[in-house]
Amino acid sequence: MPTRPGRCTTDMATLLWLVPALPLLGFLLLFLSAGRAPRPVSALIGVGSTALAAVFALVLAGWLLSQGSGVLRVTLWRWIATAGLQVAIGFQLDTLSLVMMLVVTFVSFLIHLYSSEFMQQDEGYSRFFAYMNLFVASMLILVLADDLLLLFLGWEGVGLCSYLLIGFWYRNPSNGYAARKAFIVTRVGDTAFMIGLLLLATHLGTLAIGPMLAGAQVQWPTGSVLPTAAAALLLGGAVGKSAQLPLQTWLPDAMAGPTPVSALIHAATMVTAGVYLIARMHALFELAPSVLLAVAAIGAATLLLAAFAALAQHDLKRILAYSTMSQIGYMFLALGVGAWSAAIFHFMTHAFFKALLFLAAGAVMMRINDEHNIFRMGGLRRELPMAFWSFLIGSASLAALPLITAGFYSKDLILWSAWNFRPGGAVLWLAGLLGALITPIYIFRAVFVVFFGAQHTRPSSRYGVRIVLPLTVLSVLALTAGFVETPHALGSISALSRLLASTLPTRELAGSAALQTVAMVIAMVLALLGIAIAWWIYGRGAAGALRASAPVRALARWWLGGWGFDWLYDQTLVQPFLWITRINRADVIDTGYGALAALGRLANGLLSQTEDGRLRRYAGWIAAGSLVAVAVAMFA
Amino acid sequence: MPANTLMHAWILAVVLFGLGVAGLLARRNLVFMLMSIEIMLNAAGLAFIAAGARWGQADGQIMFILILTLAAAEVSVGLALILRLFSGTESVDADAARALHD
Amino acid sequence: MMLTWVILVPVIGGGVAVLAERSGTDAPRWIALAAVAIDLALIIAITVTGPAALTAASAHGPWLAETYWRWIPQLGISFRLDLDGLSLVLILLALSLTALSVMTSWKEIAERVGMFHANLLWTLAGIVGVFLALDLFLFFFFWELMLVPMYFIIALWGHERRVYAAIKFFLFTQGSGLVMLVAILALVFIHRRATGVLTFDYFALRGTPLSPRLAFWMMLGFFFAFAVKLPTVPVHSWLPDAHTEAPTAGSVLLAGVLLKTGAYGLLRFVVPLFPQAAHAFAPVAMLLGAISVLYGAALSFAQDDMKRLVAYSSVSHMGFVLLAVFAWTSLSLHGAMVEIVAHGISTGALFIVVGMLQERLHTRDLTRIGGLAAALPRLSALMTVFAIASLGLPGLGNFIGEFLILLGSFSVNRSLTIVASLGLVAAVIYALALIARALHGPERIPPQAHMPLTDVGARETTVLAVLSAAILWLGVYPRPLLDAVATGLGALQSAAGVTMTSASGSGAQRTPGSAPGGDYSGVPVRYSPHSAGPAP
Amino acid sequence: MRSPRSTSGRCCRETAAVIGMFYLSAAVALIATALTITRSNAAHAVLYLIVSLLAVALVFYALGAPFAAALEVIIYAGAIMVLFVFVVMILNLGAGAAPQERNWLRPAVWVGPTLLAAVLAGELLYLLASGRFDVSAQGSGAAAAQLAGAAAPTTLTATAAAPPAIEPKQVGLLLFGPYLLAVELASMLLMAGLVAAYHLARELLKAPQPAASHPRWTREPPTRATAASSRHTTAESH
Repeated sequence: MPTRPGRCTTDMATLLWLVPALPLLGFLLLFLSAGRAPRPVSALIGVGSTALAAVFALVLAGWLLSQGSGVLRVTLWRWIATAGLQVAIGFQLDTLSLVMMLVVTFVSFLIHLYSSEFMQQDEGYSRFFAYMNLFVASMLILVLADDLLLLFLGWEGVGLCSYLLIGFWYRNPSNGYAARKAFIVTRVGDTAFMIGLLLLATHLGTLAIGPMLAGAQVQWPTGSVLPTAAAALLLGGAVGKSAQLPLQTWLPDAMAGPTPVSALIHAATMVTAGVYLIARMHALFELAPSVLLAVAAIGAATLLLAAFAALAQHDLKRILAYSTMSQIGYMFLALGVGAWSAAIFHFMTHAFFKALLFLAAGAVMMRINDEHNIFRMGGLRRELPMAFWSFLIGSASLAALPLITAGFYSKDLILWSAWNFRPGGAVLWLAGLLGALITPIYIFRAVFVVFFGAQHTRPSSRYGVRIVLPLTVLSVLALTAGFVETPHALGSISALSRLLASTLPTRELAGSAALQTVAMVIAMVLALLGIAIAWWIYGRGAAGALRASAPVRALARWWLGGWGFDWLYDQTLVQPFLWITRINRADVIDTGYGALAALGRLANGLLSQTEDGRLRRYAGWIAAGSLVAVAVAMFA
Repeated sequence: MPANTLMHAWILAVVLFGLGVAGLLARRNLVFMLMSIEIMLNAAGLAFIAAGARWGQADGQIMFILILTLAAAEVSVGLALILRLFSGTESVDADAARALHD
Repeated sequence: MMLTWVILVPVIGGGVAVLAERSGTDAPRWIALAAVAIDLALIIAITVTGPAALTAASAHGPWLAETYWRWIPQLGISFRLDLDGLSLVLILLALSLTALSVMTSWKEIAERVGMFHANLLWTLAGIVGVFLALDLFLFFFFWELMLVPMYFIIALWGHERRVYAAIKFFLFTQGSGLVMLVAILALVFIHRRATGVLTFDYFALRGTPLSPRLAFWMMLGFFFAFAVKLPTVPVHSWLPDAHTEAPTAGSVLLAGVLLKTGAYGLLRFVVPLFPQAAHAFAPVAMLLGAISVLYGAALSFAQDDMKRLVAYSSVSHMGFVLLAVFAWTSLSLHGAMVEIVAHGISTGALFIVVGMLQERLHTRDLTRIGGLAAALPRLSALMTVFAIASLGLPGLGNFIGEFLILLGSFSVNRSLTIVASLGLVAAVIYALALIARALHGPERIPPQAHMPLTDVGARETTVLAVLSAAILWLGVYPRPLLDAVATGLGALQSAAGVTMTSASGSGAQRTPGSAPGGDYSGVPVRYSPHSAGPAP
Repeated sequence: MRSPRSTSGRCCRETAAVIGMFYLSAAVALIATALTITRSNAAHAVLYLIVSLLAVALVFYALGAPFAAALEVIIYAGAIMVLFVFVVMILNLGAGAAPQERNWLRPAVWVGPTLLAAVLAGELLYLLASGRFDVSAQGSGAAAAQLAGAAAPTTLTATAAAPPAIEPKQVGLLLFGPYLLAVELASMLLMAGLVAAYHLARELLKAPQPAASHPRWTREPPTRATAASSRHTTAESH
């Protein structure tokens, strides 16, 4: 639907490219000031830029919604203009990128506000805000890009920022190792994404998302080799960035970064970039049903793997990391079964309650001098009520506590969509259901262990307003955000799906409303059952014998290591690479040339032996030589 | 001069040359070595003369004359060297002069 | 006529620098900068006024300026210099990197300053000559000329094993140069036998009718010389030593520009002169390129010496360029040019940063240093920028180059392109290894460092700021560079005639036997190939 | 160029005598040479060599090269061998050094050289016999006939007249004709030999330095070290 030309469209267009430009400007200011700016100024720039971006986003949202389902496009300049490829730096705002932009700007504003107090004692204050602003800018570029290459720029930009922020406290080598691991593993995915780009650009001539997808639908028959290959490669990129099987080992280690980083990057925004990519390229994925099935399968497998792994973690942040991996598994499941808007809906709710959980966890740890191990915390609900209540709300939303939490609505929609997916829907639904059971167990295990039971640590003082405000706002959102999309039985509001209908195809769900209610009730019962189990085991400390038994402890250790994937990759990829590079450090080809030179010296040594001053030996050699010469004359 | 006599002349030259080489290699006394070289040169001259006779051209003799001059120059220098060596190492042993090589 | 001055100015500058040494150690530095500045002004003047000076017929060709004299008519050797978009970009890169390297070695080079700057300028003259010469003999003349001063720079002002490195550098390049000479002479004689005209002129020789087997061997002769210079894997081992032992200015010039003469040679001489042979040889060359990418990266990761690490990364980056040249599509060639400029900037900057670190710490050994980010915040930030540029982060120059190369060669050889794109992952590994081992982790400063560690001063910051601005500008707005080389590359592609690719790529199939050089529109009218023959 | 004088009448008698002389002198030469290289007494060896040279001179004469024969006698036997005799006398190599020679010449020493010389001679003989070079009469070739003028019969049969002797005049003409350059070179060679011999031997003719007193060859040879050092000093001084 062409946008109506008019003065207000052009202001909106300028507003559109201002949204990513502001954090970028913030980054430049902080980077060029190179740490000389005083803390309040850095905080002001950091938080201010994201706040302004959030405001502009809201204004844009208001305008776009008033436009009906229009698309706002702005092109800044032509990036690459050679014979074979035309790429422009331009942003487009449709309902999908609007939702993403709103969530990204809003959540990052809250997290920036939180971290302005959380990082108060840290000496790299302005450096932190510089990287955070660069991250928000890259994420916005990724979300708003209308050309796949520009999306790839944002894609790599967020990867870089995640590297810089995970390794923020660079003095500790293990942080550096975790940061490098994150960047390299995501880079493997990015390379697959790049090859996908090459394939698309070569065969479809352009990388601009709209025309390219249109061209693909025209040229490529559904299910043929090219779209399947391209979709698989893009899936590779998405799997890398969203920490899904098989490139998921970097996310748990990424918790080495400061908590606001984990909250923003490794919970709310970056890890969902893969989900956005698949949603944005849904037309291509629809041309490759086998890949869509793979997406669903990967989602289901990852959500189970991560859920069980979260059960065995001691570190509070690693529990949340595995939980993020699991929830993104749900989003992939939704994408796989074609419920595009359900995935985005879950992305939104997940962004809120997972950010809330991380910030609450950060608030807790901040007060008990950075103790991560949950078994060394305990009974903190009286000393840290604010952290307790926000963590509790977050956990409830994560566990999909029926009716009152946002998580319930979004997860239920996904489960319902999975139920309706014809080939293999049942299996996916069961996997989702099992995940829905395990999730409350592991999160309430953390709740009961950390906030209930015997008190181990003496937390110190209260929280400032810059921590309380984000926590409260996120808590409210974690509870209310679900009401934009409710199932039939509960008022069948479908605001979000109608909003997204213009960009994402909708699928009428075959099942009747009654069937949906039945499925919903099953999910409710499971959620409550999970919480009960968690309370029974960890609240009252029951089944101690079972937990201490050898097989359970072995299983726990296996799950602690993330089902052994780390060990597997280390043995099969990392060690061989290190071994090969170490033995070839002196470059075997170079030693080859060295050997050549040594040969020369050896020959010189031998020949100079013959010149030893004995005349008769010379005469003998001359005679022998002439003899040979004559012999040659004889036969030649 | 019948052809086979010329052939015998060449055979003579070759044998003389062979003796010269044997003498050169066998003797350790520098003077004897020089003499053997003279024998070899002479054999070569003989071969040239025989060739000249065979084709009736004087070239052979001219080559012989050149060989003569060569031999003369060579002997003079050789013997001077031998005397010089002798004054140094008191012996005409070819191997005694090994120190000269480096 | 002006083009000869572009070469003469550095030569004269060098001479003056040597003389000026007596009047103060800083005088040669200023003279060197002045010489480069004059040269820059000259080249810009030529580009602006150039086309008008040419006669109308050649104006529409890619040629911006042209100088032509009969040098040795008996042998058909002419002093022919031609400037097109390709050479212009490379010369500008060479001039700017020389200026920057002079500025960085302000404190580093203390003894025999005049001689050092003379050698620097003479190398520059040789390089500019290589980029301009279009007479094969003149090209070879400059090709050998630029080695000698670089040899002295490495041998006299280098670090520990400088003599070994200098000799190795010279042997490798000189030896391969001779192979090229054989190929040049063979081409000239065959051309003479075929057309009766003895000439070394590039345009005339381009059309010589050659039997495929002969063309293949001659192409191989040229390719070997340029592959050693590029460098490509089997013949690359002179590079790490030469770079490690050269002074900062030497390394910057070596990495920034000398490697590019190899790439320029491939573009200008190998494929256009022997299109069919190059097409037949393309799979092997692209395989070598892909191997260079991975092998260079794997080795770069394993090094302990910072300069060796960066040197091997150059091998990896140049592997991409080789892949691009033999893919010979318009995309990959544009990508190659961007990669050349971007590599010149990012690797040159990395060498400058490593030089600064060595000035402060007196060591390049990564096992003995660590955690410098705290002590040298600004230098670490800039080093991180350039390391990230060299790993090909989008938004910085290298990515544009690498992406266009991969895109261009994807349509030609899919599997090799995928193998080469693994190089992106390998690039991350060695770039992050460099940052982690040098900047992060617990602070370790070697005893011989002169404490307290002072962060980058004004001079150093301006140099690095200029470079980082350049690499960012190239990454965000590469169009001026792409447009500058477009006509030059287009002309090369049409000259080569042979379409290497099925998909894109222009030019109809042209049998080698067609009229020598005449059909190429770009040839200036004043010069006609036949008149350039030997004097009657 | 006057054709050489060879009337058919006197040819056969003369030829038989000449051929007889040739074989006799050849035998003498062989024996003398063999003895030269096997004698342990240098003086005897030199004399045997002189005999061998004279024999070869006779062979030259038999082969129709009277000028060469004369030269051989004058220069080779005359001048060069006289030099040898001088040196042998100077170095007192005659009987005095014989025992030294004898232990240097143990039979075992002869094995290698004779084997080598035999193989070399064998190869040369094989080459001669292989007919590669038109040595045989049939291949007289036009050159011989043409050069030798009408007189030489076209085929040299076994009983043909002795090859026309090549007059010194002919040799002289050729020598200063095309070979003029060679003559100049030869003269330069001789000059070089002269200078070298004078320069090297000058040292010995000078008044005896303290280290190099005249009767030194009868004295007990000085220890190697002092000899070397003395030699060095002498080397530097001149």
